[in-house]
Amino acid sequence: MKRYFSRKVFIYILTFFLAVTIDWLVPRFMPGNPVQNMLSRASIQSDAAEVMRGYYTKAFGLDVPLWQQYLNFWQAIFHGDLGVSVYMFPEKVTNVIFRAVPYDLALLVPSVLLSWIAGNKFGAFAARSRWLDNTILPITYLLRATPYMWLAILMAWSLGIVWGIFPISGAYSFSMQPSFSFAFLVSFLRHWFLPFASLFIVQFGGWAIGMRNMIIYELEEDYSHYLESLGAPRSLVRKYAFRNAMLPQITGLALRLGQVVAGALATEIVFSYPGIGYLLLQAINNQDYFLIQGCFLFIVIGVLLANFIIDVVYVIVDPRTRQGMEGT
Amino acid sequence: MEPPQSKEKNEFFYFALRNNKLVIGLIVVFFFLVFAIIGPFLTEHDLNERAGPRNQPPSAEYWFGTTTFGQDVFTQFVYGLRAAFIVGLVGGGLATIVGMMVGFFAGYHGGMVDELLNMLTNTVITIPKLAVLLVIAAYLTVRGVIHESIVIGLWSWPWAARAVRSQTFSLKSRNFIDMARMTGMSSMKIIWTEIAPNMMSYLFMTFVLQFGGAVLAAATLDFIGLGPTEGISLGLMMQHSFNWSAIQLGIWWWFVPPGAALALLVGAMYLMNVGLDEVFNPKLRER
Amino acid sequence: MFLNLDKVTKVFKTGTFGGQDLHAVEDVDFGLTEGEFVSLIGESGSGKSTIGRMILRLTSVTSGVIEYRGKDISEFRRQSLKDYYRQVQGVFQEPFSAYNPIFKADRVFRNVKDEFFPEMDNGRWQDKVQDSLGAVGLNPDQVLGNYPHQLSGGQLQRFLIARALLLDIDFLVADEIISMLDASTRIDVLNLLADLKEREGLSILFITHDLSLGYYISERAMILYSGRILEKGVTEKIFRNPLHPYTKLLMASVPRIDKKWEEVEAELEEKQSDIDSGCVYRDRCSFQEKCKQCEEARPELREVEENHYVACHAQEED
Amino acid sequence: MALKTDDLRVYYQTLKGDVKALDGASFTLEDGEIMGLAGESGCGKSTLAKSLILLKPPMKYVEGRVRLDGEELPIWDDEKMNSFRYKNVSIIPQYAMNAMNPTRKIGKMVKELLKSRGISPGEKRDELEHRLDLVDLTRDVLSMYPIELSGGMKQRMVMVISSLLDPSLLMADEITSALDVSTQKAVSEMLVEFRDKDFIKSLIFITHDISILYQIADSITVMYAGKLVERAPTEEITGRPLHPYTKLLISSLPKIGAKYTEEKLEGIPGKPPELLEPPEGCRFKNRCPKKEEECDEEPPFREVSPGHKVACWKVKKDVS
Repeated sequence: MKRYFSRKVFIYILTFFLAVTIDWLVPRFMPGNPVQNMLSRASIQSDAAEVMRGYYTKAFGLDVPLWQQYLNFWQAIFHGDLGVSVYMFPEKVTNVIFRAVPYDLALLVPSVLLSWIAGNKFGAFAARSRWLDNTILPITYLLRATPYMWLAILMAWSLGIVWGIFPISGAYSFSMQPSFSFAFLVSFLRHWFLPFASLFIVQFGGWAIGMRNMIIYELEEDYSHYLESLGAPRSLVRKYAFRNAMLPQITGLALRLGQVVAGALATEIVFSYPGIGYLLLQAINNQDYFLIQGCFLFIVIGVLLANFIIDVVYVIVDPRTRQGMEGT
Repeated sequence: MEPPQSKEKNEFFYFALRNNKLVIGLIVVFFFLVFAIIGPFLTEHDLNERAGPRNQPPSAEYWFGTTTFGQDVFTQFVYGLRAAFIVGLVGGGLATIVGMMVGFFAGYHGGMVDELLNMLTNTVITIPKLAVLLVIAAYLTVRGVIHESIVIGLWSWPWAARAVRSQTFSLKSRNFIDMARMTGMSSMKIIWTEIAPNMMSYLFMTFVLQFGGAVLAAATLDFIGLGPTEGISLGLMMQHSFNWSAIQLGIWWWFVPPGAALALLVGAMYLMNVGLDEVFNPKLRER
Repeated sequence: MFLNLDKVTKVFKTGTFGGQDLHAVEDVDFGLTEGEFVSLIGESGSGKSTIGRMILRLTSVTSGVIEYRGKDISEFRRQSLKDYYRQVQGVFQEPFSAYNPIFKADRVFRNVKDEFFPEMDNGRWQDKVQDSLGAVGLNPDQVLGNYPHQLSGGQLQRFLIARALLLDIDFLVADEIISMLDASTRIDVLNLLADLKEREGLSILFITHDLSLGYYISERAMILYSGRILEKGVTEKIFRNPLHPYTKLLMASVPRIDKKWEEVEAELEEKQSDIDSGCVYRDRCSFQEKCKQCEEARPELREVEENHYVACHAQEED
Repeated sequence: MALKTDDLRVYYQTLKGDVKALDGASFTLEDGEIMGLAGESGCGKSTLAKSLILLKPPMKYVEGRVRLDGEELPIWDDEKMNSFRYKNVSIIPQYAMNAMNPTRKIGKMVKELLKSRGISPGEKRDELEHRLDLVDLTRDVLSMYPIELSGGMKQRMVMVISSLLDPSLLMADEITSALDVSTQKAVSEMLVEFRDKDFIKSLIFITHDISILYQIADSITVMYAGKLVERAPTEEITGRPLHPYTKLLISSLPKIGAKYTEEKLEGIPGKPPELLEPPEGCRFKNRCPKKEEECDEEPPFREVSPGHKVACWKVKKDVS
């Protein structure tokens, strides 16, 4: 058990190390001088530009040897210092990111969780029903294959423009300031609904299909046949199959939750929803390397944490893994 | 007691042709493939040429209408479809091949080789594809569909590798591998002549999934601006329409066809995959 | 000695992450002379198959040496390994699993040709195939060109023996080769092995869990339990006068069609494989004089009469 | 009379047509009888067991009637059959090693199973523990997951579960073939004890190994290619087999003390017919040393001496 986890932790550390290295390489891979590139994109006044140039040259540490730059980068990370954004100069990258994260959570946590629950229920329900298998399931395949941004665009166009029911841009009305007032809440929810719904629908398809395929395998397992032989009602057989089919789905859920931080890039872009995905696009378009680096660091940490949690959860929910660790 | 099993080819076709999922999936994919191949010959317009008036809805002359720049949407669509197939074939193919290699070697050799390859697989799974693409996008200022496909392929193999590895692992314990070893065959030869042929159906299914995944990944990359800088793709069409406010202007013919084609094509691929699974695995067949 | 095992041990790492050691085979010594038919008898988990696989170089040896005609087989590489397989082959328990299901059964022959006789012209090869099929009692017209699932288990096993005969083997490891076959055909395959031994002077290591089969066919027998040889010797002597309590228990529980199970009050506990020192059998031992030694020291194999060995402290005193 | 089957036919549906795996089985089983069912793989013995409890595709009911304790078993009707399963008929399946849900603790699984059949688990608690003692399992196993048990333990646990509701008929389908000889003996003897203690009224013990049947069965029924060929009390059939197939089968078994060099045993040449299109008449005729013209007609399964039934034309002549 100990051995198992220490090995896992080792892999995670290794991955983190690699990811950070790639992260560090991003601006340095750029042809030319990253600071120059960055500033030429950001159209700012020349005296401000000088201040920024001085700051970034120092921040990137381009005047010290590469290995020193690399070590400095690690040091900065451990101090929680991710530099200053160009695009939102002179704000700290960490602040910019922390401002975006709540929107991601608000959008993705409900859409992931609800679609997971609904999709699994539906998939289990549809499995081994010839009628549903031939009517509704093909639609879920289509949903799973639908590009996020396309569904988002379709909904924005139909529900937003043609019927004008929902606003299609931003997280709340431009005329408002975030507050805990009722009016703000209504505005927030109205802006939230379309991105949420488009994410929910596509993911619903994926979960439903995954569950349907898994449960069919489980229903053909020996333990299911044994229960049937002993006259157990369909509901019990299905309950067991469902529970076992859920195990891989839990992995999927954790992986997906890990990507919550990454946001739903395409969806946020369509709706100009100010989460990390949208932020990342702005950063890319403005060649704001510190912001890009910061976003990626957050994404990687999220993914790694989620993976680690799966490993722990799995040991708890599936006795088979526990046995494997102790040897037979 | 089991009924006698027969693995003859005609049995495969018997079930294949009676599997609605497989048949429908194949028809849809085939339809798009034909469209992608002959489509460009049906249009007299060039990709970016100003073919006619701006923002024309579909008509007899402009089947899918025109863009804000007066480009013919149908022309872009058929070329975009071509690009989608290229990404699927190259990206999905590459992912399958790399995944296959890694899976074969990890599964067959086990031990240290397995540990190391596993570590590599896990690492690649965790590092976001976007990060790598960003580096590459920054590096290659001129990018084509092929570049994009290669990057996608090189970053999507881990799932295939995991699947192939576990299959190889179970095949390895069968006696026919021992029989081959007892002729002094090299492990390479055993992998290629004994293990791989047994997994053809599985590899093909893996490829079908990877194809779909690569097409969707490419569409997302194109949409956020990390796609090809030259040519057209279905993702780029959506990006352009979005950037030029097609939503607000109601130019639906610009963004509906590319997304619909993607959903149908990839959905058909997934459907095909499940159909194939049912054909190869009698337990899953409809009852 | 033509094949010799000297203190051969196999330790497997168990648990997904290699936490524990499993001593599958421990300090096994035995030898085989040319043209001998020896049975290795043990229950599942006794390590009998592992010994076969180690001799066939399909599993590595953890410690100890296996020598074939005076050469350490672990040192064979490429060409020398091929030469080894030219002389030593194996057939396993499950007939269907020995064939690649998507190819015709004759592919096992073609593999042999490709690897060992690439130069031989096809006509001569066909003759050779016919000869060896004849030697195992198969009619070439009936079996060639078929897929494995079209042949019966007995036919498939004969087919594999024919494959081994294509090479000029002098030693065959037969690992439970008839246990999956139907009663009506298994005895014929067993007889075939004995015939081959007589006719071609093959040495055979016959691995089985079935005492009666071991008795029926072999000259010498070894009783294996938990990776250790507990008793070995001339077959008749072991059967007539089994000394080790485990051998006795086996004799008592084999289902026989001529005698009912005696009222052996051997309530069997689950096997204890985690004994680290002392007699591996002590927990199930029915001997009253369960002496201190059994707890502390592993009994060595001793010769109690000519060509009859046993590893039991209780037999040491006299 | 515990069980009576009448001309039971169950086929397997395949692409090429119906495989006649069980082609007319008629026999009766007395109260308290342990019937051994022997035959080569593919002879239909497992099909017989499965069709008496869970007959589902690709299996297909063709015809025949089954009565258990005087009541008709609606084996062709999955729904109606449900009330009989477990309570009246039960099975220890071939796959006993994988029969328990890997992610449920065993005790919990049993509880849920009982509840689903409308039986209060509390009521059965003592009985369950009592039976665990009988098969030499500690009560801890109830709080364990199946994977924590060894193969032999799982086997015994499934025996306890399957027989918990005291079914009239229990079927054990090839449960000893994967076990070591010592465990084989223990498991078989436990089943006899189940019968002696009246947990079950009668038992059908299916195996390809006649020697085990000789040890525990009251009667032995031999099947060949989907048909019953001989049925008689154990001592009678092993001592005086009448059907040529049974004779050859028994004489091919090596006995301890028999040696190749002294007494060479013989197998049965040839192989069983394809059941897709079985030959007319006696199905053993192509391998039979006594084959004659009349064998082209199907021999009836008749009683030749009290309690001894055989399906062979030649036997009639021998007896009369």
